Amino acid sequence: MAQLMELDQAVSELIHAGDTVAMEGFTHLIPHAAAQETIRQGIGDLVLARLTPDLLSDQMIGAGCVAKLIFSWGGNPGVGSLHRFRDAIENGWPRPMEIEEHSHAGLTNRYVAGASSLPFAILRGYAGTSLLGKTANIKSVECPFTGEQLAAVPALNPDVAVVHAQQADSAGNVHIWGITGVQKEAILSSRRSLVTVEEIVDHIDLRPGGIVIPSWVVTAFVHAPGGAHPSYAAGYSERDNQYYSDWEAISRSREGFKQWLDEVIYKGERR
Amino acid sequence: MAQLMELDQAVSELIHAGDTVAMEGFTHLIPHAAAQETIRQGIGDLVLARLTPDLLSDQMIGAGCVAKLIFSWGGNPGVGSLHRFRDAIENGWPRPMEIEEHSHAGLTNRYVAGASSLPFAILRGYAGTSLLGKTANIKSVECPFTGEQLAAVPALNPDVAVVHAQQADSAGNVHIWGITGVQKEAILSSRRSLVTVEEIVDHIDLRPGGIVIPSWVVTAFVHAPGGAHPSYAAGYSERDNQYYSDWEAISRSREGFKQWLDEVIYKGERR
Amino acid sequence: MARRGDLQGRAAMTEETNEDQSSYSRQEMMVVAASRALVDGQVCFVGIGAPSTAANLARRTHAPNLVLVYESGCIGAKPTRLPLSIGDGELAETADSVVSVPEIFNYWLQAGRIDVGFLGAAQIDRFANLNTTVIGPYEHPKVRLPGAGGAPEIAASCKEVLVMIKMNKTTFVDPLDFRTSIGFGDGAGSREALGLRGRGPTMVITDLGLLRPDPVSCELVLTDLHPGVSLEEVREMAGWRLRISETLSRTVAPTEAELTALRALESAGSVKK
Amino acid sequence: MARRGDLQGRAAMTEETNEDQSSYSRQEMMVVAASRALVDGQVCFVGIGAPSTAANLARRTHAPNLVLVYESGCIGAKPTRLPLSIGDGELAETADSVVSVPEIFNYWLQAGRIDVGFLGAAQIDRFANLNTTVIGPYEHPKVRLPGAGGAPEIAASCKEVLVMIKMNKTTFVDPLDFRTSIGFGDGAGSREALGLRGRGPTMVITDLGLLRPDPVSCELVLTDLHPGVSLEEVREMAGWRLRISETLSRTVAPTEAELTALRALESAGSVKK
Repeated sequence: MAQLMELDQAVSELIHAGDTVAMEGFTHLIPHAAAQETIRQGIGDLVLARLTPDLLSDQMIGAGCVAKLIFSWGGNPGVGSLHRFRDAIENGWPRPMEIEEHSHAGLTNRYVAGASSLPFAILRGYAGTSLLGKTANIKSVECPFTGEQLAAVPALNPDVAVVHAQQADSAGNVHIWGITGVQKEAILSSRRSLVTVEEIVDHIDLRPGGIVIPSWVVTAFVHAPGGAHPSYAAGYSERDNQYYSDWEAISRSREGFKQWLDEVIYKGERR
Repeated sequence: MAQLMELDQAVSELIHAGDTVAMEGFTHLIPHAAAQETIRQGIGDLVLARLTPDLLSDQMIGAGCVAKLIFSWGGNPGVGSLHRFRDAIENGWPRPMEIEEHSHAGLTNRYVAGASSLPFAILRGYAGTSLLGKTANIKSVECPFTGEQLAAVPALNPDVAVVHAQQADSAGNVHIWGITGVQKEAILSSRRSLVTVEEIVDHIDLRPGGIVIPSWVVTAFVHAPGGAHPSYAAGYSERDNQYYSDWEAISRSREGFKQWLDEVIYKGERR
Repeated sequence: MARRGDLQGRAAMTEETNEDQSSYSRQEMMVVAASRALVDGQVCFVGIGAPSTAANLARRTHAPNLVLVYESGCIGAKPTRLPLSIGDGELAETADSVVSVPEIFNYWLQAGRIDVGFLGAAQIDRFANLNTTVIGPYEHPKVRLPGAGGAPEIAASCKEVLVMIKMNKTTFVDPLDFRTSIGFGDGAGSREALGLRGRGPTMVITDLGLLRPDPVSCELVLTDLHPGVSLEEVREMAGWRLRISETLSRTVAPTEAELTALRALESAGSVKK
Repeated sequence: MARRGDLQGRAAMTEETNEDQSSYSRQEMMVVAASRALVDGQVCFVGIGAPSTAANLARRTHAPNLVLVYESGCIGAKPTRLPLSIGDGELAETADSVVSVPEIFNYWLQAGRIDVGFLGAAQIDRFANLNTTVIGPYEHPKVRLPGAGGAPEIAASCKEVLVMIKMNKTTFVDPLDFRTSIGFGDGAGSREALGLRGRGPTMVITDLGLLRPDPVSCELVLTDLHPGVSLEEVREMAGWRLRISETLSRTVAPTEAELTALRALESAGSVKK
């Protein structure tokens, strides 16, 4: 059964240096508060898995938490480059960062295999691309019925999944609606899971399009209203587009980023 | 885009002798009206795919429509045997019937592969069972990463899927809620699809737990209130438990069944 | 002299519990015994019939936090009456989550998230392998049974499996006519060789007594006799020379509370079980 | 004498349409041309930026029944303003169905249900292969770009692909620094050899003109010049000796209605594109 915790306790109990951490939220419900708490606690050497490394990943990478990034698209959506991500890959700053690169379909299916306790998943993917030679985690497999060659990716089974959701009930059953992305698979593929929520409710009143993740596959849940900011939580908040725009200037230089890190993460209030 | 049709027209246009027909509905929303219309029109030599052959299949088998049955569990739920199914397998009456037998997990994954346009699916299944030798459609495949052996089943891509749903809007977008079973996969794996619905509504008001299947993957939709009877349609009807009980006596003898067929299907009103 | 010890123990025990036996049926004893095998908080994969009754009885007695999962996709169902089919509307209405059939098999059962799976069968052998497919040869069966349903993967992937089966000469057979789902295969090491993740059947619950696998050989051993059942009766029913535990116990008869809860559940239930 | 014919045609056409060119930008011409390439009723897989603008413009002009599918899982989205990200709340709110990311890729994209996929890129080569991954060597890139996202499978599985890319010396290169998604590979027969189901790119829409694959060799051929663009300008921009169609056409300038709809869409849209 899921345990109700404070954010700092949940992060320190569930996320350990060296862990493989899936932080998911596909353009919606991005678990920024938990990621920033991870930076604040200086938890390093992480293997960060995320389909769409965006500001969350840029902040963790710039802060030096990430030893390896498993991803499929890294950018500032609607704005442009991800400067800390680029600086790490182009210049090894603030530390060398290994990458394992996929397509969305490929990385998604790594989670699906993980959630299904299968060692691998098959897909029609990667054919004719240069991605094929860049990781040992894309192979091929032959259909035993037709002889066709398909792409194969291994299961991803992170140590811990971190997601943000709209609601949990007091037992820790989690309620997500709107764009649900790959969060269910992230939780089900991981050994532990940390869910921050906008609101803790007495009783889940299932919304149209809503899914419930039962308490007994969740390790810890945390009341963290606004925990997806600057992304949004449908029904609770709007995307803070200005923050995404502003991030361009903040993150462009190492100095600007370090100042943000110092002011916002280490000394200040999360924004 | 889906076309609105009458039931007799939809069955005659979409289901042809010799077709592979998936009729799905997992204990809920079983497409009885469409199946009985198929009997009425005498469409034969069908390969019938259905996870849970129950009364629907018993009626079609007894009427001689089924040349081959692809299935995983054949019984009268809560009552007992399926006599027409047994008579066909045990005695070849009214015609010899080939069977291809799976577990639920295996047959479900045949649909999943079909819906995904993959030639096969993998699962942890069938290990140590006698099912393995009984069909060429269960093989094994080796994980290219771990060397583990997994079961493999080929995609199922029926000629036509037949399902019952609660609602469609006037454009033919289909709305299903409650136990949704494997209906989405049945539709998406099939070349054509026929959906009977309880009600045609102006606008789909998505229910909690509801899914919408877009009109552009549906071939024909039919207004057939009560079309799941004797099974039920959550929000519209209750399961007719008496019918299931009564079927035991009706179906036990060939004579009893033939009388039912004559009275109810060929001469009478559908019940 | 294991056998003698067993016989002596049995005689003594029979006298102690004889007085209760007219107040409940052997079927009820079986369901109550199955219900007791469930531990509060466990996640239980339930079929229809006696297993569903047992699980729902447990939820109403000692295991209120039992999580019931049905293969129709209902996770955390809390039915107020016994469902007639695994797709009963009430299961969906009372569930924490209703998922698709592919999801329930791939993400929940196969993934090893289920603590206890319940299986019934038409035949069982000495290694607790089960047959629900055919009596007689597969191609020309004497009796065609429903088939596998969810059983092969329940047997493979649940952390443990409980089997419920009435014990008689047609059910306890060796060899099986067909192996629909695996218990311990050909004995020790079979499950491991097949790469199965779950531990397999930990108890076979019958109307006459309980059997458990030998920790070394994995062969079923009679460990408990239900009140009023003689060891001879059980021995006669098994199609092989049944092993008897050196520490054979006598099942505690159903309590008043258990019987009351069970009968309330069944009378609120369905037209037919 | 294909080239001469083209030059003559071009000269004539340039004069005809010159008068309009101050009233719209080349970016607008590109978006309008892309929008025109969509046929009413098609199912279109849309990313963010210019492709999303083009698809939404088409929905507001000649293709009201265009079905927009976003990789965030939104099927049949009908946004009233331009989404800022593929996960914009409005996409989910206006969609016919919102499905999980695994489902959108496995059941919808991979299954070949999408008529038209839109792709952008940092680099394109003569066979319409695309790079969105790195400039420079992969291990030590000069510029690290976002990477693949949905592109490899959009390129593989959509029935056809439309590419939108501004044409200049850094974008039209051969060879690519990295092949993120496939167009026609190494030319005729490449897609078939890889077992790809979709037809591949049927048009490359730029700010200067339109290119289409040669039906035999699959090499890109300039088939249309936008108003006011000279053939020399286009030739200079390509990093290879660009093939020019013998029947080179001049794109029709954006109509008043198209420009009005496009500008309304953009002004109702986002802080940033």
